[in-house]
Amino acid sequence: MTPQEIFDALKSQFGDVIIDLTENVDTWIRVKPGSIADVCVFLHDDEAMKFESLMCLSGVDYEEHLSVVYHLSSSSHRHRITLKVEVPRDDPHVPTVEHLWLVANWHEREAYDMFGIVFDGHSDLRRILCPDDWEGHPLRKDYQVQEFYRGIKVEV
Amino acid sequence: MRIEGQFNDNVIVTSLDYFINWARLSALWPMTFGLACCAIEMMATGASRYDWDRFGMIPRASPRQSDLMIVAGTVTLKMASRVKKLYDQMAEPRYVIAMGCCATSGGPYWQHGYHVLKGVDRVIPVDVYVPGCPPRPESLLEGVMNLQEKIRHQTIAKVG
Amino acid sequence: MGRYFSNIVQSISTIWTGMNITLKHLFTPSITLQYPEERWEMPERARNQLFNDIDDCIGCDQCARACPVDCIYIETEKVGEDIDLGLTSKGTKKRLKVLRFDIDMSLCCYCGLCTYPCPTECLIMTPHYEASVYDRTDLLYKYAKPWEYDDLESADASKDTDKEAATAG
Amino acid sequence: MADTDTQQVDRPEGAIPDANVTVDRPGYPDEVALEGDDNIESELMTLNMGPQHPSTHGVLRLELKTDGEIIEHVRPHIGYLHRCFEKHAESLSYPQVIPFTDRMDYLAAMNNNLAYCLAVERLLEIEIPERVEYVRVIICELNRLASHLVSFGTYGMDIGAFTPFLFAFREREDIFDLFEMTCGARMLYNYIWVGGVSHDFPPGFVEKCTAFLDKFEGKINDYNNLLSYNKIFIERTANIGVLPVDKAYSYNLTGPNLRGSGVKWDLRRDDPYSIYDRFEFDIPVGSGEMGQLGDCWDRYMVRIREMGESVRIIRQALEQMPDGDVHKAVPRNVRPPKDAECYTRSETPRGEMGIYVISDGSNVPYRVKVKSPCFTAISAMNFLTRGHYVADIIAVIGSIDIVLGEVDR
Repeated sequence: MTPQEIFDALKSQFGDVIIDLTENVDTWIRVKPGSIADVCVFLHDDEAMKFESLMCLSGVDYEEHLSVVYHLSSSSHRHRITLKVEVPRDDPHVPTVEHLWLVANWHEREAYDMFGIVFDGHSDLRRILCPDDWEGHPLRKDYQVQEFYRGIKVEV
Repeated sequence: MRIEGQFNDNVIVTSLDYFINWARLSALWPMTFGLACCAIEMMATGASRYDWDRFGMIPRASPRQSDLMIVAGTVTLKMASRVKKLYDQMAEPRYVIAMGCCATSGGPYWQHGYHVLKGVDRVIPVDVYVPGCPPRPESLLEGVMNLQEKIRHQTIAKVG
Repeated sequence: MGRYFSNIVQSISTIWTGMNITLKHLFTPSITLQYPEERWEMPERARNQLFNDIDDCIGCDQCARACPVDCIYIETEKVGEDIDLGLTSKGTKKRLKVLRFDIDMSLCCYCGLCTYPCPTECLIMTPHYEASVYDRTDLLYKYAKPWEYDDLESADASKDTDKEAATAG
Repeated sequence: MADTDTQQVDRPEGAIPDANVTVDRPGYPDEVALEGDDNIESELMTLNMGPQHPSTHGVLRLELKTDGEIIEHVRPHIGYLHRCFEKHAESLSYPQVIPFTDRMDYLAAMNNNLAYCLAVERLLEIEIPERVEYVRVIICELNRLASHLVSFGTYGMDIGAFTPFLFAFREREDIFDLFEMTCGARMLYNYIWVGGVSHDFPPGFVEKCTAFLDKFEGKINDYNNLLSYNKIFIERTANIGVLPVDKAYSYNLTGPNLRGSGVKWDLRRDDPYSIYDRFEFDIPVGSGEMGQLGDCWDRYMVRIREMGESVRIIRQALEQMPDGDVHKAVPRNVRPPKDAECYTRSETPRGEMGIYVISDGSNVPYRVKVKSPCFTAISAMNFLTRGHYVADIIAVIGSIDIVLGEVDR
């Protein structure tokens, strides 16, 4: 299926929740953050879609808002799609998709660690790359690195 | 043991020095302690072509049995306390080689690497710095020979 | 019980196969390089320690801009039109005094990106790889020779005074 | 024995959701099992493994909850080698990021260079000269050989055989000689550039490479005799860490790990990038030869067989390689269009590496995200090792062939 067909199918299934389809080298579909889990359930289970793997889940800091980007792929139908949700910077909440793809567990932890995006319903939302007592979320554009970590100077 | 200047370079101390230093430098047992890319080059140094057994170096898995710690790779802040702990577990006399730029000073990650320790000498003392990213096996061997040279000039009157 | 013995037989026979391969190596020449005595012949393109031929350097700062880790520090000073700093070996005119050209080899990532934009090809990666030191600060390589400009200035100054003396005379 | 599988033990908080799935422990005769474990109250022991451990392939820390010798739960802790690649990528211009991609998966630096360059080239929409494509394929497949050799050598060492390590590194040095004469560096190359490669092959490369391939092909058989079909090795790896296909998809395990479970999926054939569609090669898959399908031995064997296929690809590429200029398409200024983004994936020796690049129209990427195949593979550690003995963890870690530099980036 082409991204346009997937977009039409989603639009007819979910209506307003699906915002728009953008193409700029890659094609992505914007989805309202509250219903991303439902959309993913449909994409995962529907016979015509059957996205059995979540290739990548990434957080992006767009300065005015944060985004979570889902790259899905289906090896049985050989199609791919990108979903994007936008959440506010000060209180980012997205429902988790780890019950669909087990790999999402770690990807979501990484997005939490790097951007501070909270995935509601996640079973184990801890920092993954940085130590537990790290301050701040490093990949946010306004991140200021802390001066000392456990008595060790961080910067040169 | 500290012999505080009681026997300055007399014939017994110097020959004892020579013997002890020879023993120490001929069997430097490094700890198999790899962190990143340099660890692979360190493995290559221990493998067929470069074969550091020729220098009396036998990698040991435990810090208790080793004399030499080759910090091979990037030390992150999360890892720094572990490196310190491993160093503390080693028996005296112990030596440290900082292999590669990352261990020396944070290397390529010194500028934007918020999670990288800028030089392992911030947590443990380093004897020899080997530059390279990663250093060639020859460079590491040259570093080891430099360390041996350093050990050769030590004296028990100074080293406890 | 049968499985137990067959396991033993299989283990012995497979180890025998492996040992045969190892045994063959007894009769092949050793590939170990006796390093300090023998050295590997470095290829032409070998990328190890950086070296800057300061006599050819025009202080254009392109290498420092290309460096992904900012380990090259250059300080230059403009000179007046009348002062001649000489030519590089390729004939490019030097216009800047290079007061500082330091490379911190403890930060360098040996990527070679700095050597490509160099217009006079004075910054190169050499096949030289033995550079271990006891002190970290020894890895800061200083190439600039600012004292050479002192002579130049005094020479110019003396020339000027000569001129002045001539005009006055 | 079967009872302990289904027995509800106190899971640590945040145990991942499939923790209650039962796994059978194949391969162990029943007499090994504890007797009467219905009545014995068992207490879980926490055991820490790593970050400094000779067999964790780097700085991986595993927190094991064991019931005696049997693993109930594994919790991997990563991040001990988190070198902030994504932060660096946001601070440096596009070509300057390439040296840092080298340092992610340091065993297959060329493949990482290629993965990143493919993404940037797609954003720029530039056409790559024929010769460059061939050079890239040859160099990447050589690096795949080098990477699989390390995997083979260290796996042997983990299991207890030292000789394969020496053999593997001997051949690896030969590959490094080829790389060094091509680009001057031994391990981290910065060779593949956006739109081209840094140097063309030097004179004499083709002959030297062919000579190496001729020599190498015979060695694969040696490896098999030395390690793969060794009875002790088979006993340690067969039936251990069985990965069923549905879990492989759910954990998004890719590359040799997925193929070990019997799925014939290789991006080089199924979603061809570069010029891989021009070559003939097979995709080795696991077949459960020595035990269950998808066990450690299958995953290991896929790598060994892939080496043979890589040799085939290199031979074809060397034959077909046209002449040309390798710097023709290298752009002076890399400035992709504003707000363009793309996600490209390519087959590195460890699986599918995804690079997600967002551009903001400047010469610095706005965001680069790397989906590393090892990251997903290691998240399946708990599933793969649960129910096995502690010693089997080593076999599982070695068989999924992780590089911590890529897991943590």
